[in-house]
Parts: sequence; C-alpha cells; structure tokens
Amino acid sequence: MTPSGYFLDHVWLVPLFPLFTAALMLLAGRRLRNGAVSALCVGSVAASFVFAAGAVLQLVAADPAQRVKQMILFAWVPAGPMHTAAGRLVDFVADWGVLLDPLSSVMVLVVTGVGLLIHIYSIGYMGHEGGYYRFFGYMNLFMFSMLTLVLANNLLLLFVGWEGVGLCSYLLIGFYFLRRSAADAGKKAFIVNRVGDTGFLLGVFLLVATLGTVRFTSAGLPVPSAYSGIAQALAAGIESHALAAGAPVLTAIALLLFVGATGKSAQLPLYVWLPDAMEGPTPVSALIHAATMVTAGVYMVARMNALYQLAPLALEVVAVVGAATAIFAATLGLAQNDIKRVLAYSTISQLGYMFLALGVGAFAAGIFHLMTHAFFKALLFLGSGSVIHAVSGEQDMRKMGALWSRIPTTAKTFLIAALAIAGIPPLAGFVSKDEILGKAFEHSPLLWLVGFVTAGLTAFYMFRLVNMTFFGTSRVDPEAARHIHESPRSMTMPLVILAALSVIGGWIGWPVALGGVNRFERFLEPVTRGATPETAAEGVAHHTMAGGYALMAVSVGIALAGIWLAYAFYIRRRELPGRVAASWPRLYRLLYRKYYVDEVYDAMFVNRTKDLGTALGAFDAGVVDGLGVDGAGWLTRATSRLSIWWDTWIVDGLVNVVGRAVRALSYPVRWVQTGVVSSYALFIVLGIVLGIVLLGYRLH
Amino acid sequence: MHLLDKALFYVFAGVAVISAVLVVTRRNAVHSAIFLITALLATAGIFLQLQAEFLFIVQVILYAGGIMVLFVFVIMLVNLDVALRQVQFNRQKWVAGIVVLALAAQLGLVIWTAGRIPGAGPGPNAAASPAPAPQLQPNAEMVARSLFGPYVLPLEIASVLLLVAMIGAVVMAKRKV
Amino acid sequence: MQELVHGLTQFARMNAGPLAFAVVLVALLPLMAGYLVLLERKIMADMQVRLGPMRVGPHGLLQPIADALKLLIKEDIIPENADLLVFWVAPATSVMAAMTALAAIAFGPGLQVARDLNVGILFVVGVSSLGIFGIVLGGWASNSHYSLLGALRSSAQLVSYETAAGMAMVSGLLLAGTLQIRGIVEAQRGHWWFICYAPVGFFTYLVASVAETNRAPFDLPEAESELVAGYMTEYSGFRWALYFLSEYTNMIVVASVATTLFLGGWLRPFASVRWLGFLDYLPPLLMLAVTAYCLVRVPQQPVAVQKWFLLAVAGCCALGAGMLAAPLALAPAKPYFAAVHGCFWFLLKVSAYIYVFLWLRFTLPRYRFDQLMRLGWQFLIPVSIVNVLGLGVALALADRWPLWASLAVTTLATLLIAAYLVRAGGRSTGEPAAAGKA
Amino acid sequence: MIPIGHYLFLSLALFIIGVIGVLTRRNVIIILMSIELILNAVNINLVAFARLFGDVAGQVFAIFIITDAAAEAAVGLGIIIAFFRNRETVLSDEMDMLKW
Repeated sequence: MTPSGYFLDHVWLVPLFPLFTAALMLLAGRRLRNGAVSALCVGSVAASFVFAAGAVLQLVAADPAQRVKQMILFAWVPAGPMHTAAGRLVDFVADWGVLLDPLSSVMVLVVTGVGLLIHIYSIGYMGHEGGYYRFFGYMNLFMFSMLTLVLANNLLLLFVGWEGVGLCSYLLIGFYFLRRSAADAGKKAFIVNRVGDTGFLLGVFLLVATLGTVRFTSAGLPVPSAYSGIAQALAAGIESHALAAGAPVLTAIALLLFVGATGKSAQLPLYVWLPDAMEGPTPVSALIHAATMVTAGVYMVARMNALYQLAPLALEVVAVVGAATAIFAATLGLAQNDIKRVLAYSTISQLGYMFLALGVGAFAAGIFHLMTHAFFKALLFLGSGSVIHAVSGEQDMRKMGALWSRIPTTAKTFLIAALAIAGIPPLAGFVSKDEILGKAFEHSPLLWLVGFVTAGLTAFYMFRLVNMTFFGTSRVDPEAARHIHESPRSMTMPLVILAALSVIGGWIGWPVALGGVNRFERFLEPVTRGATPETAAEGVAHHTMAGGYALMAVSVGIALAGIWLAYAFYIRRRELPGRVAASWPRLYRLLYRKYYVDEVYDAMFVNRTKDLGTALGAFDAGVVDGLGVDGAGWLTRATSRLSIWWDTWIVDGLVNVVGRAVRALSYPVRWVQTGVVSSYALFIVLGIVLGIVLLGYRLH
Repeated sequence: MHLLDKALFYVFAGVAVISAVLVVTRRNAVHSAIFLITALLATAGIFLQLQAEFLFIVQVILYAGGIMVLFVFVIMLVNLDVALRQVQFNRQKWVAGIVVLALAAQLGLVIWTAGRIPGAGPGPNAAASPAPAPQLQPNAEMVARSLFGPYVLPLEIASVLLLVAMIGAVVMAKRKV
Repeated sequence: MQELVHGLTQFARMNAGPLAFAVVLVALLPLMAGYLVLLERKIMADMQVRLGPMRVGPHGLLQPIADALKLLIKEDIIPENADLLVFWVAPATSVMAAMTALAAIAFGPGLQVARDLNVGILFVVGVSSLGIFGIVLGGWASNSHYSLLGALRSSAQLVSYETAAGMAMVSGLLLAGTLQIRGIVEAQRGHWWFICYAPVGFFTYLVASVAETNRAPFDLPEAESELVAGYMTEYSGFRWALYFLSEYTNMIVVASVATTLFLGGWLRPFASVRWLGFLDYLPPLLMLAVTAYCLVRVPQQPVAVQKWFLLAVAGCCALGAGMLAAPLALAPAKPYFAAVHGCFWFLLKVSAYIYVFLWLRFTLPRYRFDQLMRLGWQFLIPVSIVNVLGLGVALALADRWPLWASLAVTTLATLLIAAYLVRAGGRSTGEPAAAGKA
Repeated sequence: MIPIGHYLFLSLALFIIGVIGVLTRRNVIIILMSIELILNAVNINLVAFARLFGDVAGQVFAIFIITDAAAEAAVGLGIIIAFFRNRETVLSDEMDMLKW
C-alpha cells in the first residue's frame, strides 16, 4: 500500500532535469545566448521544484504510516553474496534508487525551492559576468548532485551525490579561477573535504562489513522482507543479540560517518574551508555554502539516526562538537570585517546548533533548524550580495554604512533575516533555535549554556553587521557612492519571498508550549523513530510548560541584549569597539586572526606534509636512486662485461665456427644458385627430361 | 575439299612455326612481337579449322588485340637502343639447346609411340575429326553453356585472378607506391 | 596438285556469291571512302555556308577520283632510320583489319561475305581491334617522336574505348540472344528496334565509336595543332592513302555495327506492321526524285563534260530506281526484293549514322587528352557496365512484368547512376591515372 | 581428315621453340613472348583433342589458359616496367638480385 500518484511515480525525474541542462550547458553552452541559458537552467530547476512539490503533496496526502515512497531504478552495484561480520550471508547490492519519505521531502523542498529562488536571483547577479553558461551549468550540476544525495535510497548513492556536490563546490568556489585566492580556496575546500570523506568512506566500509547493506530502509518497497535496510538490519541484529546498543562497532561507524559530516558541514576541526569558500560568487555562497550543501552532513546524520540512536557515545560526541563549533565560530564572527565572512562564520555556528540538536537526540529539531536556517541564511547571503552589488563590489563593512534608505528592499529583508537568526519571536529562527535549546537543556544544562551564550553572540554580531552596513554614517568610497542603486527585480523578488519564508517558515513547527502542535516533528516522527521502539521512547520527551516558558524568555532576553549591545557599540558610541579592542589587545588579535587556526593547521599538517615530501624526495634521490638504481646499474655493468666476454668468445665463437664450416661445405653447391631466371628454368627443363626418362623406364 | 583442308592446315602450321622461330631469333623486340602476332593469328586459323569459332575470336580479340597490344606498348616504353646492340643469347644457350632437344626427342617419341601402348588413347594417326564425331556447333552457345554450367566456379576463380592481376599490375607500374 | 586445284574450284563454285560480293566490296570500298570524304567536305561547307569543292566535275563530284590519282602519283618518302619492314606492314595491317571486319557485316539478307559465322558480330570487333597494330607500329616505325606519341595516344584511346563499345554491344546482343548478324537483325523484326530498348547502350556505343574511329571531338591522335598529324606524320602518298582508307572504312564498319545492333539492320522501319507496307514504294521514288533533280541541273552545267557526267549520274540513279522498283513490279524479280531493298535501307541507316559523325565533327571542339581518358574510364565504362547489368535485370524481370515496364525501370536506374557519375566526375579535379600513360 | 598427330607435332614444335626462347634469350620481354608461345602450343593441343572427342571442355580450358595468359602478361609486364625504372635494364641475367 505504498502511496502513488503521477508526481510520486515520477519523482526520479527530479534530479534529471538539472542534469540534462547541465550537460547541455557544459557541452554546448558556449553557443547559446544568455537568455536561452537562463530560460533553460532556471526552467529545469523550476521543473524539478514542481515535480518535487507535487510528489511531496501526494506523499503528505497519504496515511502517516504509509508516507514512504521507494523506487529501485536499477541494480547499480550487484556485488553478490558476502558474509557480514556477524556471520550472516547476505546478497549485497547497491541500487540506483529513489527514497522519498518525510525527511527527504523536507530536504528536497528546501533544495529545489531555495535553489529555484537563488537561480532566479543569479540571473540578475551574474548577468554581467563572463562564463554565464558555465556558472549555470555548474549550478545545475550541483542541483543534480544535491538532489541525488537527498533522494538517494542508500548510503553509497548518497556518497555519489556527496562527492558530486563537493566537486561542484570546488568548481564554483574557483569560478573566478584567474584569481589566485579563489583557486586556492577551491583547492582548500576540496582537500579538507577529502579528509572528512576518508572517514566517511571508512564508515561506509565498516557499515557494509557489519550489516551487509547500505540501503537506508526497506520500507516502501514492494516486498519489504526481500530487501534489507540499515534500520531493519540493526533491529534484526539487536533482536538476535548479534549487536547491542552502544556496541563499539556501531560507535565506530557512527563516529567515522560523523568525520565525513564535519568535513562537509564545516564543523570543528574541519571548518577551515568554509570562510575561504566565500571567494565564490555570492549566489554560490547562498546556495551551496549556506542553504544546502553544508547541511548535507546534518541530513546524513539525521538519515542515519537509527544507527546513532544505538551509539549514545557517538551522539554525545556529535553534541559536544556541535556546541563547541557553535560558540567557537560565533566568537570568530565578532571581529570580522568582511560581510560575507561574518555570514560564513555565522553559518558554521548555526550548523553547530544543528549538530547540537542531533547530538541531544532531537533529530526533528535539527532538521527544522536546517530548514529555517536555509531560508534566513540564504536571505542573508543574497541580501549581502545585493549590498555588494550596490556598492560596486565592496565587501568590507568598514566601507559601508547608512545604506538603509538607498536600498530599501534589501535593507528591510536583511533586517528581517537578522531578527530571525537572532531568535526574536515569532520569526522562524526563534521557533527552531528555541526548540534546540529546549532539547539541549533537557539533555544537559551545560550544553544549553553554550548554546545560550552563542545565541547572544549571534544577535550581537548580526546586528553589528546590520548597524555597520545600513545605519550610522556612510563610509562608502565616494566614487562608489554615486553608483549605489537598488538591485533589479529578479534579485529583490527572491529576497522578498525568502523574507516571507523567514517569518512564517517556523510556524509549521510552532512549539507545543506556545499552543502549537509542532506538526513538523510529528511529520518527521516516522523517520526519527530509530531502529527500535525503546530507543525512540528515549528521544521523545516533553519538558514542562513552565520550564519551557522560562527558557524562551531567557533566550529572547539574551538576544535582545545582544542587539542592544550592538546598538550601543556601533550606533551610539562608536569609539567603544576600538577601546574594547585596545584594552584586550591579545584577545582581539586572537579573534581577529581567527584563533590562529589556519596558522596552526599550516604548521601542523600542511608544512609537515611538505616536510614529508621533502624527506621522501631526499630518500628518493639518496637511497632509491643512489643505492638502488646506481648500484643496480653498476652491478648490471659488471655482469654485462662478463657476458660480453662470454658472448664474444664462446657464443659468437661457436657461431663463427659453424658458419665457417657451412661456408666451406657450401662452396660446391654455390654455382648452381646463379640468381638468373633462365638458369633456373633450365634446371626445371632438365628435371622434366629426367622425370620423363624415369617415367619411361618405369612404364617399360 | 579434303585436300583444301589439309593445305590450309599446312599453311597455318607453317606460318605458325616459322613465325615462332622468328619470334625467338629476332634481335628487335618489336619484330618479335609482330611475328608473335602472326603466329597467334595462324593458331587462330587452326582453331577456326577445328570448329572452335569462339576460341578463334577470343584468340583474336584477347591475344592478338589485347595482350599483344600490351606487349607492344611495353616494348615501346622500355625500348633501348642499347638492348639492340647487346648479345641476345645468354651463356647457357648450348647447354639449353641440348637439353631442349632431348626434351623434344622424348616428347616426339611419346607422341609417336602413343598409339602402340594399349589403353593410352588413340594413336597419332587417329583422325582429329572422325566421321561420327559430334559437331561442336553452335560453338559459342556450347562454350557458353559449358562455361556457365559445370565450369562456373573456375570461371569465377579466373575472374578473381584477373582482378588480382589488374591490381597487381597497377601497383607495380605506379611511379610511387 | 590436281586435287588441290579441284578442291579450290569446287570451293569457289560453292561460295560464288560471297566471293563475288567480297570482290565487289573491296573494289567499291575506296570509291565509297573517297566519296565519303567528298560528302564530308560538302556537308562541312554547307554548315559553314560555303560551297565546298566545285571545280572537278559538277558540284565537285569528280574530286575523289582526282584526289586518289594525286595520291597515287605522289613521291613515296621513307624516313631515314625507319624500320622498313614495319613501316611497310603497318598501313597494310590497318586496311586489312578494317576490310576483314567488313566481311562479317550483312548489307542485306544474303549480302554478306562470311555468312554462317556463328560469332558474327564478335568477329567484327576482334578483327577491327587488330587495326591498333597498324597505328602503333606505323607510329613506331617512323622513328619520329610525333609519330610515336600520336601512336601511343591513339592506341591508348582505342583500347580504352573498345571496352565501352564492347559493353555497349553486349546490351544489343543480350536483347537479340544471338551473335549471328542475321539473328540480331531478325530479332528486331517483330519488335521495335533495339535503340528503343537500350537507348543508353546506343548512346554509349555512339560516343565510343566516335572515339574508336579517332573522329572529332576525339581526334587527338591526329590533332594537327598538337602532334602535326599523329602517327601518320611521316607517311605520304599511297601509304598515307591507305591509312585514310582504313579510317573511313572503320567509320563504315562501326556505323554498320550500330545499324545492325540498334537500328534494325536492313529492315524497313516497322517491318512487321502490315499497313505501313506502302513504305516499300519509298526507295524507288526517292531514287527517282534524285534522278529528276540531276536532270534539272544538267542544263545549268557550264562545260559539256560536266553535263555528260551529271547525265551519267542521273542515269545511275534511274538504274537504281529501276532496280528497287523491279521486285515490286516484275514477278521474276520478286525473290531479290529483300536483298535489294534491305541493302537500300541498310545503306540509308549507315549514311545517317555517319552523318551524325560528321555533324559532331563540325560542331564540337576537341577534348583534352586527360578529359578524354576520364570520360572513357570514369563515365562511359561504368555506365556501359551498369547498362548491361540493368538490361540483364530487365530481361530477368520480363518474365513477370511487361517488357516495357522493366526496361523503363532499369533504364531509369542506369540514367540515375550516369547522372551521379557525371556529378562525381565534376567534383574530382585530380589528374586521372590513365593520363600519365601516354 | 587431318590426323591428331599433326596437331600434336605442331604443338610440340611451338612448345619447343618457346622453351628454347625462354632458356636462351636474355631480353625478358622476349622470354615472356616465348612463354606465350608455350601457352599457345598447349591451346592447340586442347582444341585438337576437344575436336577429337567432340567435347567442348577442351575449348573451355583453352579459354582459361588465355585468361591466365592475360593475367600473366599484365603482371609480368608490370614487373618489367618497374624493374626497368629502377635498373635501366631488361636483360634477364642482369636480374640476379635473388643471389646475394
């Protein structure tokens, strides 16, 4: 009784629209006019969005218990029978399939919806750039990869999308590849991600060895028992006591997968690539490095919640890493002057929030924050892009200010987004962030405290940004000041839509404490239930009404405090920041230089790698070339001298002896071989004569 | 009638043999070619006498009209005044002469004695056209029926041979391969 | 010895008719060739709005005889280093080949030297191909570069176009189903002439026969402006006349072959259509008309000799008319009807064919040698081969389709391929390999 | 009628003359012509026996031999031209590259 309908049955088409246009762009895009490129690429994303939305609507229309649509398009890696670590004989096969359940519905809507808006925005933003078709080709390729990732029905296919988005991220960060810093940033992103991917792959291997399957679930398939999913395999393992909750192997898998997630989702310690990734065009930052790709890690962990719920230690690690990243990145955001870098650190910080939510077992809250964050962070990035557009490409906030009335639409939508991320009710950010903080408090007050402080810092640096950009006195370059203008409709229209979503987007998850029903959590509940009912019971708990109100009030309070502080620092008394920085010069330097993390990484890894290369080079030159090759050469020469002697005197000597003997013997025969045709013919005739004589003799 | 036939045969045979001798002995290759043509035409006459009209015409068209034109062409392309002044016979001519005479003697003996060996076929005096011998008429039609009937495979092979020879000749005579 | 003489006389008695005809043929041929030359000059003059030879005899009618006399009494020059034997043999070979070829041609029912040769038409081809030797050897024996070049060109051309001509003839032979000349002609009695069945074959043969007789526009071997006079450069006097004779004889031969194969031979047009029988009265009337014209012109001749000569011509024509009319009117002459009238129709068709030759000569410019070779090897030979294939298919199809339909289909296919060849030939601009030969 | 032996002796004569030509002449073109003579001698034999036995097969074989002669002449003369171009000679005893 799986749900069906036209869009549901054709949901596998969703990634293919962008793939088609991406192929078209990258193969033949050079010949197309810009109008055609925009129409094709935006159109394909719109088609994806329509199909995705239709499919999700048809899915939601189904009975809550039946809201899974899984299709296996073809057997992709039919590896054949194998033994799992538990000794079970399984037929391992990785399909190319599509899984649409509540979790992936949320993701697919976010990806296609936000993606569509950002594509529309890009028409205006990239309109005057070279390589227009290339940009859209990469963007569509990214859409394909991301949708593959999101709709994958198994971990291996998810990895294909995972690497695909990594590739597109690399290509788009390095879009201005003539700029040295952009090319370097691309490489940095790619290499840092490889570190994470190593862990991810190891996790996949270990998972395959342990469970013998990579399919997420067998639900939604025609004969579920014929297909084994990870959730089902885990449940079976628990039931047969082959596995136990908290077993080391499960923890190991979970941690290894999480290493991959830290790489892709820019968590400590692999976050360093994301700030540099701001070298790419702003729509890329908005789409890939804020709304979608970086949340892939969150999605993956949520998708694997069945596993994580059986590995509490790993969940603990996730929570701690998430919380640490959140506050760490927030402090970094305090001292940055580049508008996009502030937003980048903010993204890292918010991703930390999501992992904190996942770590405390609130998978739905994490995904919810993912969604709202996608709205307002995309809005923030697009808004910043609009600002940069307005001030002729300037990104330094110290050279902005007083833009409120010059670019009103951008400023207003930006302010809404800032309020949303700061957590002011009733905007989306408030709802989702508060949910996380509430769940964290239930789990551990310490983690809550970290999140709480981070919320204050977030409000502060966001409004520092808003104040420095839109209010106060104008510090814009006089040359650029004359060109300040509002962006075109194609850019402001997505801003407005995203602003609306930032306001109302949180309402579907309106908390129970404030009289809501938290539809979102109920919607995701079938997925986040975990492998076994017992573990699920652990995850779903309810805090008391009063405690909930108190927590909300406190967090709103600290957000307001942060806003006020920012107002005080950057509007009222503008000398204060300088004085603060001067009074704690070391702290300021520390923050300004981003805790010297890049330097430390350089010293610890990059330079050591270079040293290793140098050492290996020396080894190669000295030992391999010197001893090995040269020594072997000497040995060969020595041997060959011996061989020459042997050849000259024994082998050739014998040959010569034989040759002389043959020549001596052949002298009498030589005169017959004249080389003249006539004489050969004469011999033929002679032969015939003799033959006839012989024949006549015998006949006689 | 009988005698006329015989006379014709001797005329043709005589022309053929004399021309053949001249072919072999002439210094100038063009003269050789002319005498070879004469010999071939005389042979064609003998064919006609033997009721082989089709072969007669094939001999005239192909041999005299085709192959010999080729020969004359090549002689003219290759003709060297030097070659005329050189020695025309090679060193082995006397040995060769003796051997060939021996061969001639043997073969003549074979033909002469053929009739006396039982089971070896008709003797040399058997009439080439015995009275009840079936007439080979209409000749062209009979040859055609035979050629495209039992001998169709050899015919095809012969055509392939010609094709190969043609390609070979073209390749060989090309200035630059 | 006596027996031999007896045998010879017996042979002569049995074959008196053909022998007599052969003698007549050999005797008349130089005359015919001479008048052909006159005809050519006259027609050329007509086309160029001139009068042509008018001095010797009425309307120049005695010109050929004067020319022949002139050639006979000219000095016979032999080049110093010429190969005497070959120099002598070559023109004789040419004439011999041409005249022997005529032996197999039937000018009318029974008007044929080699009557029951069952390879009939092939004999003509074979023997006339021997004419090449006359040209090649003549050119070589002259010991002159112009002669040799002309000879090589000429023989290359002859060899090339002989193939096309042979294939074109095969199309006629396929339709007739026999090699015998009588059979070929009789096969056209009940049908249309084969030109209607195999137009492509006829066209191919027309072009190839022009090339084979070294006539314009393919007269490269004797191109005066390029090679002086080709292989005939060193020849003069009577030997030259022999070459000339052989050329015109060859024209008659190819025209006869074409007439036999494609134009119904000695048959009256629509020979089997009964109600067109009145056409039998046409020949004598035609001759009478010529006689009348001559008689009208007699008084206008300026000199008495010419008057007498023209009168003689008129008399000859009247005699001809009488001969043609006799079988129609007189009962004892009835058996000769077919021969006399057949001969008339045959010669008429041959004349028409030769007229086309002359016409071509006066209207078309000369080809370049490589163009000539390309036309031969890349167009005519493929087209003639395709034509034979097409006819074969058509004859095979004729078992179930009407003959005209199958022939139409295959002829159309052949024409399409010919059109393709023309286009492909237009595209290829490289020097053809055959051109390097000469 | 003419006895078969006459044809055979005629054929023998042509054959022997051809063989002598092949064995003694130095000019390769004349050697080739002598080979044509030999083939011709064979043809006479075949046709004579065809007449004797009243079977047309002999003539068919003669046709094949003529075909073969055509092929042989084409290739042989091609070789001669190629050789002449390289070596400026048509004498058979100067064509001794086979002997090293």
